[in-house]
Amino acid sequence: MATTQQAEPNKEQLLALYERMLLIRRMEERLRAEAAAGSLPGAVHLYIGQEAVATGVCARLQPTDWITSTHRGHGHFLAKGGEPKAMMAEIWGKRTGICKGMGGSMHVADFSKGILGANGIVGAGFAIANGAALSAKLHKDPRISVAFFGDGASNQGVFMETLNVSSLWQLPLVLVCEHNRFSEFTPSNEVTSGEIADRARAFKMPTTVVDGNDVVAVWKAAGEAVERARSGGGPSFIEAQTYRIQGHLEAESLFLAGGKYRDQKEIDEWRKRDPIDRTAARLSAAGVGAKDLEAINARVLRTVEDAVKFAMESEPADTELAFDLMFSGQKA
Amino acid sequence: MATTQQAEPNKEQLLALYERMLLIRRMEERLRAEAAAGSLPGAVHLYIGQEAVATGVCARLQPTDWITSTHRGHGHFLAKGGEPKAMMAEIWGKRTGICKGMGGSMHVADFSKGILGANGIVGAGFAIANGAALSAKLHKDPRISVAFFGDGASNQGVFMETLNVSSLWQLPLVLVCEHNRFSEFTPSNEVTSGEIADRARAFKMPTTVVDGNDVVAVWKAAGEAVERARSGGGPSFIEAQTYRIQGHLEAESLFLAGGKYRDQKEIDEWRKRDPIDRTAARLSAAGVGAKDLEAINARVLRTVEDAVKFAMESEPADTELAFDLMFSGQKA
Amino acid sequence: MARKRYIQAINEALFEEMGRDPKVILFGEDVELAIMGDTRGLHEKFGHDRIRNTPICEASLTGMAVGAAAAGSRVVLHMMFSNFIYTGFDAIANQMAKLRLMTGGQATMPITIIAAYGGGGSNAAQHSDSGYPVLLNLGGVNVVTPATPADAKGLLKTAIRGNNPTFFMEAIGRGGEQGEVPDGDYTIPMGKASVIREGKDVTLIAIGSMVKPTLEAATKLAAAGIEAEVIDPRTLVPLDEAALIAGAKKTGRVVVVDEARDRCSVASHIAAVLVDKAFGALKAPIKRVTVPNVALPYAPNAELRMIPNAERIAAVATEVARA
Amino acid sequence: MARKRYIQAINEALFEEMGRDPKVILFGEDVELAIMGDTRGLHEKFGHDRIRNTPICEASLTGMAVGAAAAGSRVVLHMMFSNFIYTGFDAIANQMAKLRLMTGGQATMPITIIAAYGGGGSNAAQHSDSGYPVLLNLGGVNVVTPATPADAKGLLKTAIRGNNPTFFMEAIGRGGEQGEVPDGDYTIPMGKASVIREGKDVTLIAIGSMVKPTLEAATKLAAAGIEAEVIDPRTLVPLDEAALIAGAKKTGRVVVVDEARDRCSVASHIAAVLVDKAFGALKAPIKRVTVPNVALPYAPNAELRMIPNAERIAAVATEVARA
Ligand SMILES: Cc1ncc(C[n+]2csc(CCOP(=O)(O)OP(=O)(O)O)c2C)c(N)n1
Ligand SMILES: Cc1ncc(C[n+]2csc(CCOP(=O)(O)OP(=O)(O)O)c2C)c(N)n1
Ligand SMILES: [Mg+2]
Ligand SMILES: [Mg+2]
Repeated sequence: MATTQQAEPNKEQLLALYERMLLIRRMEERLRAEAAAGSLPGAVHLYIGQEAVATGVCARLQPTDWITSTHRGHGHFLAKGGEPKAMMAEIWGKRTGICKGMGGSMHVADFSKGILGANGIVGAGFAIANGAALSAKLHKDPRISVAFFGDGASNQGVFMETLNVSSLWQLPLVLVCEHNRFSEFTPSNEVTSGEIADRARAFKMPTTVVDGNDVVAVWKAAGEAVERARSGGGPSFIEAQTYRIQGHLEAESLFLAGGKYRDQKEIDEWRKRDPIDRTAARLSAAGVGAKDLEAINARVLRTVEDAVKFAMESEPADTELAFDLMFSGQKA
Repeated sequence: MATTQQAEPNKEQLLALYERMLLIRRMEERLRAEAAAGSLPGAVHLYIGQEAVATGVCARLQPTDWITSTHRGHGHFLAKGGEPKAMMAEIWGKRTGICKGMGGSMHVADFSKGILGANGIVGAGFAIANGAALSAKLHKDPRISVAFFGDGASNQGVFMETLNVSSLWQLPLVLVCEHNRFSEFTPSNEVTSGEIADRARAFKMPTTVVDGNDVVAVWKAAGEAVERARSGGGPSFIEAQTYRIQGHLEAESLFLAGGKYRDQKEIDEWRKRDPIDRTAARLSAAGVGAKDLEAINARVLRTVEDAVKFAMESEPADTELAFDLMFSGQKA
Repeated sequence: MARKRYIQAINEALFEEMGRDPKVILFGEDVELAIMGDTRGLHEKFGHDRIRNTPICEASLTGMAVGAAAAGSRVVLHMMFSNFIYTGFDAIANQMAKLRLMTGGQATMPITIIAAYGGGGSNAAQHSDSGYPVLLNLGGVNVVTPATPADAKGLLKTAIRGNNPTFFMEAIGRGGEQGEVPDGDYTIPMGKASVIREGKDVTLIAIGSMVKPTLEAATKLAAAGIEAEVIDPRTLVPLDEAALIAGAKKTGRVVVVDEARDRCSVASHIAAVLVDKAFGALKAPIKRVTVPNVALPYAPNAELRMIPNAERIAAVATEVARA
Repeated sequence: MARKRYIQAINEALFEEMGRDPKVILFGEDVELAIMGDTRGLHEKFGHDRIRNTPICEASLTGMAVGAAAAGSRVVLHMMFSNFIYTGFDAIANQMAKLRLMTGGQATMPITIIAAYGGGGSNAAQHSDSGYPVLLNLGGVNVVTPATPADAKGLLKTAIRGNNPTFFMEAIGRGGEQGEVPDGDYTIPMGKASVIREGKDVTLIAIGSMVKPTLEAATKLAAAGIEAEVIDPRTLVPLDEAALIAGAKKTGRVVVVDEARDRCSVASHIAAVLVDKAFGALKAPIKRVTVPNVALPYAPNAELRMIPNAERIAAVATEVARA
């Protein structure tokens, strides 16, 4: 794990960032295909195009640090070290899933790795991450907490409440807004007044706006914010500007029934700023050969293959488990 | 009613402002005495020392404009033209009360005068006022809407949601923060990070911070904001800096059981900035004689006397009415 | 009469009521391109001053509905999933349900809140609650649970024309299903249950999404020689107690079917009403077929195991009929 | 044993549990100077890292409780009035009550939420709800309603030591009342009802604040020759169904007394459980004595008319005993 003071990721670190982003991408490309084939039980919200955000931020965290995620949470789960097999099994609704098939895509979580979970309630992660940060501060626990959330979630009042409480008490919290331009089928500017970053500035919170498709830029901004939180400097806000390449959810067109909310041209423009391609270019410039990149890709594809195979071959979820899980040591 | 462009209130207007503030003061001094005597059924939260805010703002409104108020709502009710008799009868829990005794001090409302009500839920007025403003805008209705709220309420997320929605849609809304330094027994700075006004500025909302104990300053700031809202210029934010002279609620000491959260010295300091005394001084300077001021005081005291007499002599509330009131045209 | 889908019937009601009364406005998250389908086409037809997408801020949306209604609008607020009612619960429980009483009757709130409820789609626990029992306990809000396209259209019109806050609960599993819908303008009264099937052996009271599996169960029961009466309350507040009591007295044997979680469910309340007011006629225990006291799991097998289906309903009904 | 006030017993439990376990933290609005009395003195004793005043932001407080618990704290969150539970309802209903299931059991949430409920003080509709029925329907949270100082202390200790979200509902009208409290450390188990009075003619099941008027009613009934059994469930989730069923079978005549609004109340649910599981023993209708389906008015006469009292309880019990 890099010390957060470091200015630039070194080649090994950049390779690690690249491989993690590629893993997220390939996992989701597979999920996209499986969703299209109708082999997934529930809906999936894909992170394709936004991989640099989760990857750049989580690379600066300790395994014991906490993150809260969103309904679009596969990337955060994998970036924080979540198990590909356990994630796929969860999405397939199997008992070997990380949540035993009880949560699915919108709830992948691994508390043992500080992943407090994807969440189906937009804005829910703010207070959960803030509460974890409060607990750490009160108990002199060195861990810090990161909340990933969307531009749409920034319109939930709990966002302001979290800005107030965390800056008031100088909690070890990093707020990462993934501004991907949309909230479901609504362009962000149609529902968001002013600059989201200004909302954090109003609390005198250290604030950075970065290119969310540049993993190095994210890595740097996150490094400073994490260091600040870890050293008692209080919360920070990062807005990562990116773009949602996929629909809000797969099979979006069924919901749109011919309706349109963006142009293909815009999507194509953003494809040119693909965070993974840009990192590949950086690596080539740094002397990493095409063969090495191909090897990484092959390794990643094997991981995906194994994860899907594991998910498909696993036993279905336990239909009676819910009664034991609602409470700790108490039957529902 | 003054046209809002006017720079300074003329003498008649200043006299009217003075009399309205004095009415609020004398009404509440009486309520303070009655509460101490144990003759009121429920708790009362007094506005003593803050009269200039409601009075200065409401003087710039049309009778048909809407206001939403707080648990500390007597001043807003009276400033917007609410009936003293109907208010006292309500606080005494009588059927002649403005809410037929069903609401009490924390719920005084007169929809016929645009008073959408005092409210026992801190922060509730934001969305109600915002919704009224939305309705006006959508139906090309010239009315505007004003939300009065405290510094403590500014920490509720609905505040930010209201800033976002109202500035996004340029709604005819005026947000008036009555910063009286406390939230119950907690000094504002212990629970509020940064400047409340900056939260509004983050949405590029026109924002003014005024001396809330100077009725003319409030009158001027409100005039501009009301004019802006009326003319389609969208929402404004006003922070009126004032001070809560009384306890959070009467008989506060019973709750504090010896605890302290502020010094008597501080209270005495603020008493010197009493908005009513300052207006009296202004009037004297403008040539209004002591006799004239005494006459106003006498008139106001008669109004209070009549209102209390009316309240005391009125019939108790109807015990069966609630069944008819829960729904319109439907028994509960 | 024409066959229409449930969602389509709702969409028609919205078109007709917005066309009928310019005071009707509709807002919510993603209502313009209609993520839930029911508001499709309204934006093109009525424009931005009548229907618009809001930011994600449920706590404000419910409060704004109160303010807009107080200002003279007839509000239709779309909350998307019933779980998001919890997110906007404060203004529902503390304002909408109480403001009329607290103001001595001054506040009139013509507000219709649409929300989709129920499981079966592997949407997991935060998108599958049948969240209406909590609304019933609030006292001041009406709740309707149409089970068919015809009832959906008629009850939505009644809700929009009415002067009280009314939750229009959309059965998510029924959205695509077809049914006969009367032509032209019609409404369905509040507080009027419908007896969908006549029977002398056992009375099945089914709520909203549970009407369909209950009718399937009744068919199975008939094959086994048990004639089931099936009653759909249609509106939960106000509740047609008279019809339910009559139904209970007719057979003396009652099963209540509800997709809500069991504890403090509507099924519980109906059973309580009947043991109070139809006691003398009861010949057997009143049984509830509900979702157990768990949040719905994501995995299809684990989720479906929790939701009442024709088999479970028929089994319980047989037990009650034979008791 | 020593006589102590209800609020004092709660205060003692907080002192003892915070002293016992450094992981226990307490936060809420105005808990330092203790606007509700129950947290008085804790700040001086334990300091700002263990107990602190929060800004007014209920929607965050409930969510923060979840996060702090996930991070290893034992959280006590004070919500002041039960109506404010509605303000923080989203994280209660969508997170607290579901997170453990959704994460396959990974989330453990040692959270105790304190809230004062009930009327009688002319606090008006937004400060007088008995808001626990909505919590019962959520499935994943425990709810306790202590009626005496002794139960309050014992149940609060159990809640704080437990590993599940537990709502500790404080009967606002009981705060100043005295009762015998055992000396030293003791806890009261979840899911264990207490039979407060033995009787053969009618069984009165009373919840929280209603235990006192129910006991007064029992005395009146005795004078009229009716021996009432009085049972206090003490914890609503988990609910001691066995004790309630036994109580129902003992007399065959049941009245349930609850300060919550009637529709989908706990009284409704208990009646439903009994008509299902004690049907054979029932000799009369099960009656509910509850707050009608209205918000509580402010005026004392209008408010008290809505809240069950000894007279009303005795009258209904007599009717059931004689039926
Ligand atoms: C409380 C709540 N309201 C509404 C929704 C429905 N919903 C799911 S995702 C979404 C848009 C979120 O936008 P954003 O926060 O920008 O995240 P993105 O989808 O762009 O990653 C909405 C409205 C929800 N899940 N929860
Ligand atoms: C939702 C909600 N939370 C908490 C309370 C309890 N409460 C009543 S007044 C108050 C303080 C309000 O402070 P502020 O907004 O500054 O108004 P002020 O009393 O100073 O006029 C609190 C916490 C409440 N009534 N509603
Ligand atoms: Mg987005
Ligand atoms: Mg204040």
